[in-house]
Amino acid sequence: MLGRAVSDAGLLAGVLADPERAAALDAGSWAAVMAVARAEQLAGTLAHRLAGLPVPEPVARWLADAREAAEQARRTALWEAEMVRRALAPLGCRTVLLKGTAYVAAGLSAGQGRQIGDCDILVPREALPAVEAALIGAGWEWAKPDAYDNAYYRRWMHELPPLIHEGRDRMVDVHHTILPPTARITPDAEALIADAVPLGDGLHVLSPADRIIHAAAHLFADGDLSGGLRNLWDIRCLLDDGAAALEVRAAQHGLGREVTRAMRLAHRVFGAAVPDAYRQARASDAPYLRRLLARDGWGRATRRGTRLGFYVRSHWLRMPPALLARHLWIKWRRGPA
Amino acid sequence: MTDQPSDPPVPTRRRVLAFGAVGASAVVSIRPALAQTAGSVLTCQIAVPDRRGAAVAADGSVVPAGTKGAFPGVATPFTGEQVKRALAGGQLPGTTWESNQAYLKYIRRLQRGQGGFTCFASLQMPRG
Amino acid sequence: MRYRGPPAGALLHAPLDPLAAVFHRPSGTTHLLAEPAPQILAALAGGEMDLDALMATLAVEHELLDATRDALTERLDELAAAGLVERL
Amino acid sequence: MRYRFGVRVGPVSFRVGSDRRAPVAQLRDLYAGYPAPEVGIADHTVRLEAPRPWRRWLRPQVRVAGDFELPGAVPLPARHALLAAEMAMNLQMALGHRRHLLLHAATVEQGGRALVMTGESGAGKSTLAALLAGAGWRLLGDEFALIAPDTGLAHAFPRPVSLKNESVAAVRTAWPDARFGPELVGTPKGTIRHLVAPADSVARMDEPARPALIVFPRFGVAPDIRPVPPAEAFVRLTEASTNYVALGERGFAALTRLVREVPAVALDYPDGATGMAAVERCWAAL
Repeated sequence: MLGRAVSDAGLLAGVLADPERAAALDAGSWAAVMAVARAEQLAGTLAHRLAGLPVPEPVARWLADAREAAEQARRTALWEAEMVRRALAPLGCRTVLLKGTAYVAAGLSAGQGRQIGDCDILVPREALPAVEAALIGAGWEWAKPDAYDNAYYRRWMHELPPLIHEGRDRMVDVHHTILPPTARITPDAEALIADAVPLGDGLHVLSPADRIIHAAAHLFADGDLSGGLRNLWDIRCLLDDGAAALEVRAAQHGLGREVTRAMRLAHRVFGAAVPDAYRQARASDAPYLRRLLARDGWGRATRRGTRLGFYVRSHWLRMPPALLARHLWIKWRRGPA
Repeated sequence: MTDQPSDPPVPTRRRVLAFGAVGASAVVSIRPALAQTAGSVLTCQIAVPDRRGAAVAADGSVVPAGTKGAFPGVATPFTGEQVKRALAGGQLPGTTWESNQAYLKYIRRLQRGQGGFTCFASLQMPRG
Repeated sequence: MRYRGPPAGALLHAPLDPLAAVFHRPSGTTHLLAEPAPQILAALAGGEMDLDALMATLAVEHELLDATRDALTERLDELAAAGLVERL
Repeated sequence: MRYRFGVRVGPVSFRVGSDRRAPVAQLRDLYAGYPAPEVGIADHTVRLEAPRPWRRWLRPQVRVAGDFELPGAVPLPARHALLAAEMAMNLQMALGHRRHLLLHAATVEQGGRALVMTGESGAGKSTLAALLAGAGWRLLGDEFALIAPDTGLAHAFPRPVSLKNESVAAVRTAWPDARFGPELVGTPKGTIRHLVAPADSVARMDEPARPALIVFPRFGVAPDIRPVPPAEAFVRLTEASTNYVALGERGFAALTRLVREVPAVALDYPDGATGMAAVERCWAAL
């Protein structure tokens, strides 16, 4: 066993994995499941999973609202992608949608009920200056007009500094690869773009295997796992859709460890269909599990120590020590943003 | 109003149609109103600028402290109420006419992701 | 340059004196339109044309007052920025 | 959370959790006659919690938290926790409620027809609503008008009426047996006191009304009344709505229907009594 991992977030995970379990929830458990789902951005997902099942009347109303909010998010995300497409069409460079926008554009199960924030796209590195100019010409502007941030992004990050559209208030993140160049892992960005799948309107999405690899890299090799439960749910859905030669492809990108961890945890938390080899969790998975489920029935973040550990780790992953020290020093001097 | 898509109203035949002057506007888009999010104005605050040890130039941009002609950052953030009054033609507390203008320009330039942006957005009416 | 209007069924119209409110379904955005924007959208509905064809179409139905190409281009730019018209 | 409170107000229910006892006791008092959430499951969660652990004891503070939060909101001193609770409930509505078109408005009813008053904070809509309620109108709510997209009806949401500064005295004079919550001195908006909603409006909270007049009041200026054409009313109401855009097509249908069916006036008034008289005159002229 992996130690005590039952929490209110665990209750939500159980219902998502097996919607029939909802039948056993009492009023207090429903309140907890709803609050955790809100806090973890999984309300729309929960609503889709429970569609058609008998639930108490107030829950049914809440789920209907969540479904509608997700439908609105889907529409907005698709429209933003269309605006990006129109802006970049004259360039003729391959534009690959990533994350939530890609899931809804390709009609994947991971997109059902999903909240979608920014519009993430991947373009060839050499196309970056033209893409940047085209977006700015079409009404996007820098979200952070700050010299340090700009220099930092351009030098050390895998994306342009975020751009926001002045009329629609929506952010676009332009990536040229899926992990920062400073990270110790260097995925094969050219292969990601070359093997992307066309959607028919000129836009692309990653190949099935690369979608899983990107989601796993994002979850385990990049951030501090905040919002991680939602990301792990994405992975569970993507695994269900199937991907040929996933392990070989993951190894090609140097992300074999992250992808196998993703498979083990997606199985453990959400009952994802994975090969037998990944049905047994490892001792090293335990802290991830603790972090992913660190939420109580009032929607509060719990397990402060674990959270702090992953926060420090996220910086460690992104940067060599000397650069990290410099980054933290500059951030600290500037004070909290 | 019905829920069904409808054809645009058919213009009367040979009606006079004006194109409007260059520079005039014929399209106003309704934006989400965080404004009136009851009470949000009450307690939010905006630091000017959103980092220590920087100053605000006359055009509202953030510049290093000590830049000639720039105004030092304010020690205590402004409250939503103070900013709201100033945007309506009043003055931020403890400012001169010039520094008030510079700070307000800074606030108007706040973007999503910056400290104080949500507060500022909640003070804003949508364009229109 | 050619211009394409929104596909059939994409717009809901509600005339509100003295303007026209339209709801654009693909974006979920409401726009308030003043003359001549509704007339331009009506002319482009479900199809595409260039500036001259559009001008000619508008002239069939209306007596054009100050119909310069610059003014029409600017109205089209506005509609394109709002996502109601696509430049091809 | 240690102290808990649940309440249903019209079509919406809340559960409030607090790490302090006092605000929950005050809420129980203000919402004494209200029903509990249906089958014990609330639509929205609100938390009243210390922003930092030591803020429970050292110059205690409370932070507005819950399902929906605004980053950058400043904590309030713990003695204003009741205000924080009311603000947090408003915020859940503003950002989370989707079953009705929400207008930041005070609404009163007479004969099954609703008068909707909307304006920026300071326009005097709460005070006018309280005065009208004292004069026999039924209070539907002073913070949000809930317009049902399918029927166009205004649903009641009769929370305690938040009154500022001199409004408290004005309402007390006009309505001697009004009941109030504790006086909250020195809030960012001055002294605030909550008027307990009249028993009649709580008892009839599930009874909607048909909107009949929209008023845009403006307090403290020379008296004036002018009709507001539908296009202007539409824009003003999108500005007064916290969820118009979020509702998408349903919001468009609901709001265009409202401004086409219901006449609107802009009403300037110098003081409460004049304002009330002017409102009654517009109402009688319908």
